[in-house]
Amino acid sequence: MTQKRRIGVYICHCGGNISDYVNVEKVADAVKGVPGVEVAKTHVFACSDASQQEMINEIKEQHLDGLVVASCSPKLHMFTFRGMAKRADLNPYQYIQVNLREQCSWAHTSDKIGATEKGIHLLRAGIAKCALTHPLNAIRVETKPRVLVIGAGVAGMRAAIMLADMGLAVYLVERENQPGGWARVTGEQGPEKQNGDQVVSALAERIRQHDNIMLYTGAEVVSKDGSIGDFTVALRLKGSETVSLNVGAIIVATGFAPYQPRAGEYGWGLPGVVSLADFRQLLSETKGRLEYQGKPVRSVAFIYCVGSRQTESETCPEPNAYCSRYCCSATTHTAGLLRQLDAKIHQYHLYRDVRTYGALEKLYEKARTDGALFLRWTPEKPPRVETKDGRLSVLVTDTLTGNEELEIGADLVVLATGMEPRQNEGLNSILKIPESTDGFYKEIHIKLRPVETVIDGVFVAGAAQGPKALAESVASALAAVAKTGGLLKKGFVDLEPLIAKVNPEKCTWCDKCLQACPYGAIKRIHTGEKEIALVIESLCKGEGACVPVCPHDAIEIEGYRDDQIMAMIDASLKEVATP
Amino acid sequence: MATKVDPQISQRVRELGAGDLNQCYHCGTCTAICPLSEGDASFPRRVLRNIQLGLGDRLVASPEPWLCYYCGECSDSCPQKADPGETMAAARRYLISKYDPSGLAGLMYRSPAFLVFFTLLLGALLAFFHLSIHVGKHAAGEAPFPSHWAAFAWIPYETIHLVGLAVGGLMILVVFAGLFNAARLMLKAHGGFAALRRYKVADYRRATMQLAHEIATMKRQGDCESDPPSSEPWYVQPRFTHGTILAGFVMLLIATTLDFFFVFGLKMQFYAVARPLGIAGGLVMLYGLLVYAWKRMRRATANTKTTTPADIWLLFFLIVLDVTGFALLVITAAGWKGVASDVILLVHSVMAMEFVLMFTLTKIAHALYRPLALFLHFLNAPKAGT
Amino acid sequence: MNPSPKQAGPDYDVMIVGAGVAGMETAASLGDMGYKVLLVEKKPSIGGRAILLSKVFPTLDCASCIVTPKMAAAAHHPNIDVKVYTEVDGIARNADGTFAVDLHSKAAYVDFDACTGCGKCEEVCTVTVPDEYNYNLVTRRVAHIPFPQAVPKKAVIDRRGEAPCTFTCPANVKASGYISLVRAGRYKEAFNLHLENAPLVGCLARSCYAPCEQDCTRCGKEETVHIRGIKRFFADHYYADHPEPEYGPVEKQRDTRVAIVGSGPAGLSAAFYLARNGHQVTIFESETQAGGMLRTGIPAYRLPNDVVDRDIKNVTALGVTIKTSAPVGSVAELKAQGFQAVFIATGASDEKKLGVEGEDLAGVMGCMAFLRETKIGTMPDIRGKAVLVIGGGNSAMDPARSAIRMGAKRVIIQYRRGRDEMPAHDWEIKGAIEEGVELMLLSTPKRFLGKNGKLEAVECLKMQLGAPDESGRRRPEVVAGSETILPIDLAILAIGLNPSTSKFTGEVPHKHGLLKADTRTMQTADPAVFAGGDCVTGPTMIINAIGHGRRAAFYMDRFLKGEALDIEFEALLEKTDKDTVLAEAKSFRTRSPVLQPTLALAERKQSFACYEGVMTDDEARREAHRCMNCGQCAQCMECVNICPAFCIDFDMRAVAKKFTVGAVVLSTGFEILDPAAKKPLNYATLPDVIDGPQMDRLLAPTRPYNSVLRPSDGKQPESIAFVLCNGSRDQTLCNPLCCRIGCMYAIKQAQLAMGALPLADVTIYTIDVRAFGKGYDEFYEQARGMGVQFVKGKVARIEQLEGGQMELAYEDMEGAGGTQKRKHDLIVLTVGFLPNTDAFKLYKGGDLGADELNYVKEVDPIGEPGRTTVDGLFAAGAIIGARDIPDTVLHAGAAAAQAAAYLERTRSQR
Amino acid sequence: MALPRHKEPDPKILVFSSNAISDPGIDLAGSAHLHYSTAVQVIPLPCSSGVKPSWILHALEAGYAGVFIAACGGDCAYLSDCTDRTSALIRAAQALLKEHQISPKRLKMSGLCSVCADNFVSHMSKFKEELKKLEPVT
Repeated sequence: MTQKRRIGVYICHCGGNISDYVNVEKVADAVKGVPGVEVAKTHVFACSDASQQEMINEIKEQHLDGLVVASCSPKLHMFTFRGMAKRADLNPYQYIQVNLREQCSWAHTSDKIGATEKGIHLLRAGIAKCALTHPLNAIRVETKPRVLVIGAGVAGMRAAIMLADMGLAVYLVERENQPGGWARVTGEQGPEKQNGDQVVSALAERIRQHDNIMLYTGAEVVSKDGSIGDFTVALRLKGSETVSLNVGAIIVATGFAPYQPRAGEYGWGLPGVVSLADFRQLLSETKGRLEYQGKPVRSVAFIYCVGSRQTESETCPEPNAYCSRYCCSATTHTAGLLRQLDAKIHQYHLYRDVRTYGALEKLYEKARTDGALFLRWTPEKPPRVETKDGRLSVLVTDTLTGNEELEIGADLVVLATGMEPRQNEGLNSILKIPESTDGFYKEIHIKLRPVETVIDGVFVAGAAQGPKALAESVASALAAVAKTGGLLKKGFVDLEPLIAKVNPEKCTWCDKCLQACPYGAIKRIHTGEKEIALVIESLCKGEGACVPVCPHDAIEIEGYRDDQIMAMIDASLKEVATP
Repeated sequence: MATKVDPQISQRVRELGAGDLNQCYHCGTCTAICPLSEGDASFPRRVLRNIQLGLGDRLVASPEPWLCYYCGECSDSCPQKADPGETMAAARRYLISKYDPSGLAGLMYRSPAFLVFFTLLLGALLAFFHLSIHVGKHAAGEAPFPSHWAAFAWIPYETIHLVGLAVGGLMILVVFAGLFNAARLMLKAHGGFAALRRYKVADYRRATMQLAHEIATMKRQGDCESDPPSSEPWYVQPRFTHGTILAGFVMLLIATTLDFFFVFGLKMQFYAVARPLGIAGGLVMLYGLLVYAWKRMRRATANTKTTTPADIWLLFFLIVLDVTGFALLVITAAGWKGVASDVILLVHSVMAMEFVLMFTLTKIAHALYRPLALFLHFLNAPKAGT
Repeated sequence: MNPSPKQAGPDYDVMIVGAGVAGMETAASLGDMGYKVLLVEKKPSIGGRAILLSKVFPTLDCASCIVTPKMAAAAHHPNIDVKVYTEVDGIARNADGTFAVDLHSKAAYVDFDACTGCGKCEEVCTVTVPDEYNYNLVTRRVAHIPFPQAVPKKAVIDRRGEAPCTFTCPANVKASGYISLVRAGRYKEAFNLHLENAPLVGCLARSCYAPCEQDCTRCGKEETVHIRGIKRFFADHYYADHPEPEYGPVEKQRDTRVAIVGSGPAGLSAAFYLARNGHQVTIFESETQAGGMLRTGIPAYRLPNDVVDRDIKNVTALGVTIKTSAPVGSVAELKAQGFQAVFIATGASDEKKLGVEGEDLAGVMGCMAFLRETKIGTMPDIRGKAVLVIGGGNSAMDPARSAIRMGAKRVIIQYRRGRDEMPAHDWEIKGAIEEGVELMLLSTPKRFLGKNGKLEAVECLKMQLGAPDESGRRRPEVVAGSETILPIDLAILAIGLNPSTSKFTGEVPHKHGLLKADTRTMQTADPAVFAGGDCVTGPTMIINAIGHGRRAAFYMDRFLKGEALDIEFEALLEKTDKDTVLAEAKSFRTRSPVLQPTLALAERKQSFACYEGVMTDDEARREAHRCMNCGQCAQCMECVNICPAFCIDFDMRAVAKKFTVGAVVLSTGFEILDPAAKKPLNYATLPDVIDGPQMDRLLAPTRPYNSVLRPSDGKQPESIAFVLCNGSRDQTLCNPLCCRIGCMYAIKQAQLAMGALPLADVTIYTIDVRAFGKGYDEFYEQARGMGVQFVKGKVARIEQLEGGQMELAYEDMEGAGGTQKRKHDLIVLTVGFLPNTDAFKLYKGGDLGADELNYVKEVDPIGEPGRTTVDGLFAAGAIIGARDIPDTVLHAGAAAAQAAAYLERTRSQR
Repeated sequence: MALPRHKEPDPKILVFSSNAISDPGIDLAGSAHLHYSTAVQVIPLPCSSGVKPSWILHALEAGYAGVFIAACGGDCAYLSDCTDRTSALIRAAQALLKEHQISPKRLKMSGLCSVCADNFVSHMSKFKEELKKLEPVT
């Protein structure tokens, strides 16, 4: 740092927006003497083409190695001036923008002297920071054009095909012996009316035809190493043979597990009390008259929200508080299938809220017009299922009938069971994707980044992230494909260099930074005599959570280094000769 | 004790012309929009729900269908187009059939063919007796009637007259039985007839006054029309037209009764009072009937967009009776004799008799049950309708 | 591997239409993959509707905090070109799988490259309109930055068209502009704005026939805005403060010399604008004083001479020389004097003759002569005399009403057609009759009878109307033998005027004395000679002549600078459609006009003093408030004057663009349902029944008021109701679908409302509570835990009670049953979405499939989300059906993947 | 037109904001021309969880009267537990200040979202008043 800096400082009038309140000439004069400042000028509009050209010329002619523009908020023009710096062959990270408009002139329109003074302070801080910059380059991570998709349900299969269509190689891994997941066995899917089995076969056929997809069935992931763009994953195939794969990204599409009712829950265990999935299977196998265990079925009661929206109780110590999203539409859709089979069968639907959202409302409407009766219960008085005279009897306090307790005779009681997160400890310990409170994989942000996880390069798709219907699962799978494509299509990713950096001399490895980092970007390494922390550049987000926890001030964020902040604080406090 | 759900009943009510009540997703708009639904008298959704679930006892015991005047607002605002208004109408038909111990009413509502068949059969029977009247001894001299077409003429008039009186008496009994039945069912939820003891004489007086007031003013029906204000001119609004039919009906009833007592009973001339009253009543009623018929043909309003055979039956009967009544008046005044006049007399007499005999079986029975339901409603809910 | 090779491929790999959440997400995904993306947004900022939300469920993040990073990511992405304020006109599929797209960037009247988003234009703008970004809860300025977080942060000016008043004015004086300035109390600015189009402000304020008022949109409902009255107010106001102009000759003087013949309105105006451009201008006036018709042809009660004098100062202050008593003989003479250009504006004041016997008797005179002599005071006394004015135009009214003021015993206007055919303005005729002028209709003089050369009587003929002539008016025909004698002392002929061009007809081509000049440039056959005003058109209005003067000055300036004359003089927009304005003014309130004060009749008849008074400050502003801002922007020029970056340009017009793109993703979003159709809910009539989006604005940190306040009275509501499913799941509105978001955003708003107003009761009326997404049901339970009441029962009716509260009715089905009524202070109707059907208009192939509710149809929702029936045309987000933000983001990702796969496929095929 | 200077200058406040969340909120205060003291200086950082207690100590020792952390709060784009982390470092910093005999009242934190302009201004004026009541830092 002994070499004298050559910094150019440009102050923008913003056509009066700044200069009406901040005496920009005075500010320029005040910083002219600051060490390292080579040029200090004002521009009516710094962002105009002419001004930019002038600055570029000056940077080149004067061999400037630092640039400070004091103008509007960096949110508006930081990229403009970074681009300008680049065109002037100045490293863009040696450019500092000082917010003289939104955070100075406009906020202090009633105090011109104060605003000018503050402007000088702000600018000095900016110059101090600039003086301590050094050239930085974007961190380029080479990426492998291959993807591992875990789980060959519909979501995983569809993702694999789309990835291959986009020109990426895919390894599709399925634990079971055949692909397809739940869709294969649940029959017709509403409201699209496609048969799950056929959907699966069509996808399997497309996978077969793709050279770019390698499907492993009966295989499990046993280890994962590496980071974004370059993972090494080991699979154990049938018969304990292992394969090692090198991929750029991983899509986790492991799906859900159906809720298993507890004994006695809504009559579970009584003959004639079945789950929705069982009932669907029964329906798909039935030709002609519907019978259950040899007896004709003339009346069916469906109980909704089984295993979903639970409240804590003695019998249910670990409730599933979430709504399983798909069951209302699946059950109302089933009503239609049952009606198709036999219009004379009486249907009773015992619901809490019918959540056939959006266009799924049509399923609910059809179920009603087909003659299914809907009764509404509340968790305070849940329905009871009993056997009475050799037949099932459902007692429900129907809020639509003045909270009256009604008795329904039923030959079958179908429990609309929800989705649960799949218990998959082996995989979880390998992937280390955090879980949400509901136990499903946690996305980074439900709205902004719903398929990304805190592990860069690892995406989550389908019901593994939360209950979803088939079409939604596929949409989320393709969204994960889009993100994967963004990562791998170019063959590299450029990451911001403003990230954490460990000072190997100060670091003594105490693992505090490792604890603080939610992105797994810290790794322990051995350098000669000691152990120190190393930042995995491709994983670091540069937010700085590790910085304050380091007991030895050994970790810093580029662009926000200790010396820079300290210098800024000092510079911003330097007295200004009273104007 | 849990109430049993019985899917059969809803099927039965649906056969009586209920709207598409399965469309209902129980949002309660119909009840909330209804100008007459309040407190205990909660309809139409609850009535619809009782039908849906087949809660037969509850349905039969509910007076609510009678409190509805079918303004159609519920059907207009139903987000699922479940047509609750029509369901209420069907519920009334169901109730009539339930109040009727013979079971004929239900048969007639469900099967238009039976309605026609029964009407024709009864008509034929009555015509046979009518044509069998041996009129010779009766009304010699100043017979007020046109000459009588006595094709068979074998039963002495007195016999017929006696039988007629007997049948009349029987009809009164049937009417009372129906009313009793209805009252019994309506009171069931409140503890049966014993519940009536709860009320004081003053309560009965007040309820009677309220009922009389309601019949005279049709205020509740007016409430139906007022929100939102009807776009129809007042003279075709139901409150007025129904009022004209009711008034005409009452006037004709009085006129006929006067005739019966004075002319036949006391053998007194009483035309000076009865005839103008009858003419006025007939005209007033005819106006209302024609407006109704015209609306039904155009399906102009909510309550006329669905027309059941029972509706046609009633309108047809009343219009024919009214028109033939006037024809008879003309014939009498002109002293015109001939086959046509005989036929008209035959039709008028037979249909009038049929109308009386089928009073508790057809839609006109609402004239019995609605006042009853209103009376009990007023008795139970003193503030209602004020 | 590089997906965008720089070969002669399409201009962009993908075009994305609509930059809401779906569009931005799709763009970012495709941009990250390396595709070159064109992101088109019709609004001035990207961000869609999500940026307008308060917070988002179920995490209660601030909407701005989650959407602005998305906006920044899209806007700064090296592979994404964002074009805001740009509409797609057409999309057509090419045979090779690419698409030809037509776009146009709308005119923002702001140069986006130069605008710094400082918002100064917004501060000074004088016109307000409902703020669509606050769902019309408040108003905003016409010049505006859509919202503080806008990306790009640029100002936009709304111009629907040219205001009819401005459009109709022959000089295009920006009436809407000065009205809006008067409304804002900026009178001096109003005056200066007027100078831009016409320098003779005082004269116009008193004697303009004001065609603007006749075209005022308010005439469609009630009386016009009294535009001339407003002008009179600020003109008098300005002149009282400024007896002399505030300016002198312009700095940059040129050595070009221009001669102007005639100092009437045309000549003066031309001189004004030429001198402003630095030319040396000399006006030649044959009379002793400058002003032409203004001075001699308009009676003093309409236009006193001191006003004319002050107006002329506006011109002379610029250094214009006026030579009076200096008749010009010919153009050649001027050229010889060294003038490089000449403007002939000699007017039309030569009286026409009737051509009947006795016309040369003393006591028969032309109206111009009469008015002139009256105004300069040489007219003999006519007190007690009988005066006959012949003619039915405005020029008959002036002498007739003057004669009344001069004390004539009887004043008769004789006209050969009927009252309805009279060409004079109706108010003039009425004013004349009021003052005692008699009309003698269907009558014409046969001859003038006199004794000793002096008029004594007029022999008149009766007329009748015959068949229509070529002008469409019925031709008057003489009734034979209908002669009557009328004793008359003075007859004034007001039957028309001829152009005063005799000196020039030798040099300049003409028709019946009217000089021939190009209607666009006012140039005559001699390129150095221009002509304008009445000498070209025949007698018209002052404002017409002024318009000619300014137009001629514009082209003369170019001529003198040696520039081509083939450019447009003034680029006007199309005239605003008045029906649109009236239809938009939903809450049209009649505002009774402020009438200009007038003198009492008796006083008026006895003096030449102006009978029209001046409005007070307050009256003028009140009258200005009646203006309906037809063109939206009034062109008051305040923004132009203040903009530090000089980026406002009213000449900006839409620019069409054509591109070829490899694929198209439609993400045009949804429409919001209008709950007004549910009449019993009274949304349209009760101010405190608001809809969900409006409630979100009330709750947003960037909300229009400082708290959650009721729109009607600004009070904090103590009891708030949220009513679900208004128009969703509703067959009566043909919208059977669930809106998918209503339940959740109502729950969110309920939670936020409880936070903002801890004492308020919050109730949500539901059919089903549809909390189906990740974390949604937990969010619902959380709201219940906070004390939000959930009532099962749809609200059917809302009524206003005395004292500001409202009462709603629902069936209390889980309680006592029957209709229950509850009182609330604020009722929020959650409304859902309707399909945005723009897509079907944009895509020209006709084979873009729709589902039964007119959303864009997905061919295979399970297998191929995002794919439409057109190969290569994809759909992202709510365009295929209502959905919340998480589902939109997922769907947008799917669409991006689809587009990428399509691009790979078509590229390998090419 | 400059207002006459205060006799007593405002206490100097250093604000640490976060680039994506609270800094835009502070910008918005300026855009809306909401006024706060010119003695407020802002240093933007990526995230409020990255503020070092030593910076705070240095700022107060070097001459600032108070330090205000404009935290990302629940809107943080990086960390779902950003508020907890920021609170933890505030506690650590306050302990550090105590060690150096500086009143912990000189350090304030509040979550500010990207549109919290009003909040920011009211925090600044409240903090200013509170700081005025404290003895000057020696």
